[in-house]
Amino acid sequence: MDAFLYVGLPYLSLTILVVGTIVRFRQAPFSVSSLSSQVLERKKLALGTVPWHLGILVLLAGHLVAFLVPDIWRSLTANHAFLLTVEVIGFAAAAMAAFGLGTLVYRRLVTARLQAVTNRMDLVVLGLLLVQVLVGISVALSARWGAQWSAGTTSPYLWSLLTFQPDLTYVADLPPSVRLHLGLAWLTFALIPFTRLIHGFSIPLGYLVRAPQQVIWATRRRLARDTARAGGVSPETSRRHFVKGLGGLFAAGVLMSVGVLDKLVGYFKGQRLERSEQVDLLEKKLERLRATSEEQALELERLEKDAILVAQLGQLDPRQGRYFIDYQMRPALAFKGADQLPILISAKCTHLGCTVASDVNDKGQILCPCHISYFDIKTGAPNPGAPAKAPLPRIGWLLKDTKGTVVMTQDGAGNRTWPEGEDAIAPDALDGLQVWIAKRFEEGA
Amino acid sequence: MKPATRTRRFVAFLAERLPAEKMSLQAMVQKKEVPVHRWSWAYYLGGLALFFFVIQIVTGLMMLFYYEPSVATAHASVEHLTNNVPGGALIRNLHAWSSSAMILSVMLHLLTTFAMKAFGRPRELTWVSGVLLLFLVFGFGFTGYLLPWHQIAVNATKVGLGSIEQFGEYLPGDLADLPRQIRETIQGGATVGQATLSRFYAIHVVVLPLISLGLLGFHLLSVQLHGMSPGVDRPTGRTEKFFPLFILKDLKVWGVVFLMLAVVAICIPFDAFLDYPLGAPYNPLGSTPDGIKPEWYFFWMYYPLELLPFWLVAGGMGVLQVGLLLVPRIFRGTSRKVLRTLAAAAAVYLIVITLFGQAIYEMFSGGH
Amino acid sequence: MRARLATISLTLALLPLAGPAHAHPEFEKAIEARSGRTIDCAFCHAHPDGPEGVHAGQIGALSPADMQALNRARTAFEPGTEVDSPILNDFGDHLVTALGKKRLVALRQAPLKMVDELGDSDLDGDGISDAQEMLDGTHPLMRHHGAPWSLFVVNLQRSWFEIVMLIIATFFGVYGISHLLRWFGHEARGALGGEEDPKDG
Amino acid sequence: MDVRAHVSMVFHLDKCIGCHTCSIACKNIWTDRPGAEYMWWNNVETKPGTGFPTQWEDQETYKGGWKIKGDRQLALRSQSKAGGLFKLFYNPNQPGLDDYYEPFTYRYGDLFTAPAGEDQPTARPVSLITGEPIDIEAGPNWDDDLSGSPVYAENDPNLDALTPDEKQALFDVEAIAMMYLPRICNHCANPSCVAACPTGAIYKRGEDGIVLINQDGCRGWRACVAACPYKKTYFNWKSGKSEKCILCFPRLETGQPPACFHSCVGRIRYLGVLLYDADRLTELATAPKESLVEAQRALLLDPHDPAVIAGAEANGVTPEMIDSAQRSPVYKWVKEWQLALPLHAEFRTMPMLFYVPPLLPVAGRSGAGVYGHTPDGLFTSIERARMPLSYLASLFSAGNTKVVEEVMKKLLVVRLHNRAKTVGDVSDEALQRAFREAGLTAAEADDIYALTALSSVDERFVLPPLQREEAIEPDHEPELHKGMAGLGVTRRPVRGG
Repeated sequence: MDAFLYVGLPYLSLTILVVGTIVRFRQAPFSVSSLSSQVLERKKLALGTVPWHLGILVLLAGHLVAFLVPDIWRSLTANHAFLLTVEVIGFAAAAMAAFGLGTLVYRRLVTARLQAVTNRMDLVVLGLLLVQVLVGISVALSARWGAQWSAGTTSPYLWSLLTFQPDLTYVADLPPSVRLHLGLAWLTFALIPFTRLIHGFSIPLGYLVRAPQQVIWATRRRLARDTARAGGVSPETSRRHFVKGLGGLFAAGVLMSVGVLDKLVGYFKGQRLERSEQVDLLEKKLERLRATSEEQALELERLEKDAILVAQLGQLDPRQGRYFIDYQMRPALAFKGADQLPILISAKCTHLGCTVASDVNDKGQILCPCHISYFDIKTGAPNPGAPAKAPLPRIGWLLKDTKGTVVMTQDGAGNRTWPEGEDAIAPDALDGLQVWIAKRFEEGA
Repeated sequence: MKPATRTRRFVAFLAERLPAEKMSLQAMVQKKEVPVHRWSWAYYLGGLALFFFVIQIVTGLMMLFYYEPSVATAHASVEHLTNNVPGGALIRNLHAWSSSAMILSVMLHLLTTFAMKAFGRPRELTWVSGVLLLFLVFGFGFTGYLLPWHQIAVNATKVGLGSIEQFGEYLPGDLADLPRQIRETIQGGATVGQATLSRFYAIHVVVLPLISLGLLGFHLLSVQLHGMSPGVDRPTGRTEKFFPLFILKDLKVWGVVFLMLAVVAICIPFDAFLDYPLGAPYNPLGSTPDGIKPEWYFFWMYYPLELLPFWLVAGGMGVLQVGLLLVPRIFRGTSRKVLRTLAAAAAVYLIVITLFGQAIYEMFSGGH
Repeated sequence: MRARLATISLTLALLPLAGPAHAHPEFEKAIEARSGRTIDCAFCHAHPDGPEGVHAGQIGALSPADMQALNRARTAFEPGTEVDSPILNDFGDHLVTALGKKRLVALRQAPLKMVDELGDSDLDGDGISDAQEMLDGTHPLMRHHGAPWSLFVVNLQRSWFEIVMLIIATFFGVYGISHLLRWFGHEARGALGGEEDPKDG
Repeated sequence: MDVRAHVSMVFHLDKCIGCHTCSIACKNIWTDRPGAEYMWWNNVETKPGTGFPTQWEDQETYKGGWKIKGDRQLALRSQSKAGGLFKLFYNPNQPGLDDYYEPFTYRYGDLFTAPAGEDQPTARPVSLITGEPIDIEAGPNWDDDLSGSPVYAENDPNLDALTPDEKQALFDVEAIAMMYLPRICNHCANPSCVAACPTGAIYKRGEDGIVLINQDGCRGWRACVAACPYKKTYFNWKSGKSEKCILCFPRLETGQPPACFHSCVGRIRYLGVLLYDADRLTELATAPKESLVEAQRALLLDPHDPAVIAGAEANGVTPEMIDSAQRSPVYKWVKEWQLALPLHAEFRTMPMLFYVPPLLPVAGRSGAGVYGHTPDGLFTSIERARMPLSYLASLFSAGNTKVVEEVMKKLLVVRLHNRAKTVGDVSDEALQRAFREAGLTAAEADDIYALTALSSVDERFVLPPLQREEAIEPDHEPELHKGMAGLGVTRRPVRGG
């Protein structure tokens, strides 16, 4: 739940906020407006909107500073006088905002003319904001000096979100009111694109710097001027564009080649490796060569010999399989069964050929991690409903005693023979026997 | 129908698709115009794919200077390229990012072309060659993935090739063994090994590029021959010159895209998104690592494969492939509005399965 | 023969201390739970299947000299000892050096606490500390492996100059093309002189 | 010299009969929709009167237009730049709905559906906003023909310029005089609404000077409503956007006159092109109050002057526009004959619509109930006019009575000249003296007479089809520039959430 409220919800609502805002501004710019109702009712509006906006702007600015520069903020608020000032300002702003918002809600509910311009979303927004401000005030009252502690709790939490390494530990221990305040904030963010709140994104700061008069020409004046003057396009302008164009491309080319040439040369020249690096590299290659040669040796062995040693029976384990390579150069697993005799089974998943893992679970199954098939090691059968349908083929084996005499065999189908008689195997000598695989069991399998 | 008329009709068909009278530089370049409307951005996608393809060729060639295609050395050479060669990591990264970008733009190109009904007469062959190019691009992705020869790559290839064998279950009698034989022919042996690496290397570096160049040439030629499809139902008021107006605009887009690609390639190694980066070389005795997945661009068929019966998905893929090739025939009479809806639905499917495939998979497979 | 005997006796003597070799499941689980990324033994070990086995980087394949190195590494109980264990990779060695074997064993059940004691080392030099990489489940020895966003930030800071130059170059290029476009527009209009309606075709 | 063209209008007030046909034509085309019912882009006021919205001319209250700050610097009266941002939340200078009127309709259905009863069924008035029954207390022309009324006329802000005696004379029951003043947006050359708009959604079209509000850009901050001294931008309470007269640009672009022009039964309107020098705007807008009319005339350029023509061509003014400017009736009224005057030039917005002040209520003299038109009393009759010149000067010449007097003299001479021709009781010598004093020639008087009384629509409306789309096309994507086309509403204008 926490993960949803404080990780899922934030990302969800910020995504909604960003995408929704862009879509709204692009697709329905006409719908973006402050939706002022001053023309319909002005007295109560003046009493409500001014304190509300001033209060909430101060509050938002405060929240933003604590979030953006938590370290500076923390060191500043370490000064008690500063902290006190900040808190007092915050309280005053919150009181103003709450009063203003209350007035706005009241006004909207009681004024007949305003009903004509009130939709459900307006009410949702007003209600949500009111609750949020009140919760905020209650946070400030119940968990004092929020200006200070927020820098160590909520700010890192927000940063962890922002850097895509969400860390819930910061919010886990916060008091319920703070958590509610956070949750509501995320909810509010998500609502912005669908409500009048979107007008907050059109704060016209550009007004401070723009020229008083705005004249928009539908035709390009200079072009028109040139056309008029030369009875067509002025060759001068045309040439200027051409020169500028070539100049731009040339500059880009020079920059690129300056940046790229040395890197290209460096790439092909390669780096003279340091000794240690060279050693590492050669070691790695050698190791791979060794592994390859090992593999080829295995292959050769399988071509040449009729039987190959897998392990001492004593080395096998009922819970932990031992990998070996079967006659077809495919991985296989060896276990010790409940009857102390070996179980040899192919480790190549019959679904898509992944190598099956070697750990046996409580049900006596091994797992293919690719598509989650559990195979019973005794029968090789996959669990019902598994992607793999066919059982893992069992592999036949020979048991040889230390003298090299075959004392017992089992073929792929599970048929056992005791060439020396069943009595030839002393139960206590089992661990000393060697497990072999034989070509004759695998051919045609 | 008499053979003579059939031949004549075939010739007429070809003549319309490949009009000789238009095969002049003047007709293809100077006179070509690009319609201007609100879907015009879609005209950039094919060019973008081409651009990424060029990047792939350049970076791929550069990597060939260091890559050693043998089981013993492939991984070490890639590691050497990444860790020791100046700019090697960047080149490899560019190759990786640009491959993803190429596949993305090819897919988008397909969808928008479909939505704009740009496959209509006489552009059927353009569409068909485009679909073939799409298959090739996936082939590039599949073969290229194996080349670093690390644990994931080899196992993923095993899985990919393994699915061929599954067809055997649905074939009768003697044919049942055919898929296995096909598979072993592709991988050059009973298991994925040196032979597979050599073959994939050859396919990735020589065969596919050659075929793509040919197909691409044909694709571009027919695009130039027939010009840009109007793309919208209403007659478009304005057009602009293809050369040099649109070309230059194209170049502009390329420039910006290259900037973005370069920044991404410099700053975010592609490996960072993988659970298993270059990591350990392939170890035939090691078990398959947990949770291996193909690259994102295979998700659209990987997750259905995981969740649905194989025969259903395999059949669906077959139908889809044939259907894609036959699109100009099937959707001859469909309005652009309907096509647009279909394309949007396909896009939604692709986006959802690519982004949330894992979550969906976990939801339905019982949280493994 | 003597060397072999020595090895066997040493191995037997140190067997009780071999515990950390089995620490990896907790370690893997903790990191996977924390980061959502799957990792394997190769995070710390020389071999991705862990220390036990007969392959390169596993105990079974060690030469006597390697065994001695291994034993030296296993006796590095206190932090600060430089170790070069044949079954560990550089990060594993670094863990032993930084924490000491004792602490490492003690932290078996809570592997993530190692993070606090790792300091701010960064073995692969990718700009993300090893401790952070442990938390992220990304490989501390691979320069190109890291949390994408952190890597982006780090690399952006490292190559900001190149990127700025790239942006400038692109800007120039686009500027050039734009002007060429306009030049062409003028030329075309001048050349056509209105005889050709752009709406044609 | 930055020569620009401007589509401009002249209202000949002598011919206005106050029938409101123009207002109705405009309303039916543009503002007959929810949220805009109370807007009258064109309205006709009775003067003296308080107008619409009530007392709009009182800039002490509404703070519209420009003021001079320091050394001939222009500053908005309504807000400073920073203050403008502060007033986003609440604008104290914005008129409320009660300053206009609550739009209403009648429940006509009641007339048919009322059950049988004792009384005659009535259609109750209901508010168009709330839908509830209301008592109508005001309307857009509530003071129609009520000149002399203590409620309306006496509160006319222009009367402040009058002496108590003049006021007394104006309101003598027997001598009551009034005039009609049709008003639309003045499409000022120095618009204060544009300067006040925080988002920059209002703009002036460079090619023809029409001032428009980009409806997609408008964010409803309402600064323009407060800043326009003529109160000709309105806030649509439903869509949350400001709207104003668009000079019927869609009609102009297809070669048709504006709806108000087209429907005018008195044919009082003249529309044509003016060329003006945008470089001199600031300099002229800051002229001393008494010479503001002079300044405005100086702004306009002679369309026959080769230098001006060259400048216009250089600025991309099309040959058709220049040709229209040379044949412009507006130029004749304003500059050649200097008969048409700007409304309230003291607002310093350089309004580009002009008014020929009415002669009839001025010269008309009650006496024995007949109007006397003897040459002897010609100019003294102006001084003894029923509607004091200072009142007209307050309206049309920023209080400078001399300007209005000159106009009156010219208008009188034209009348005298025609009386000499048709009635023949004016001596030639007196006529010549009158011409000399008014500074007019007989030929000019003929021209004035012809344009006033005999002109056809082709002489009153001289404007090439603006064909803006074609003008744009070579360089612009018309699709992309929809937002620059005034209302620009491309979807149903519903109130945003």
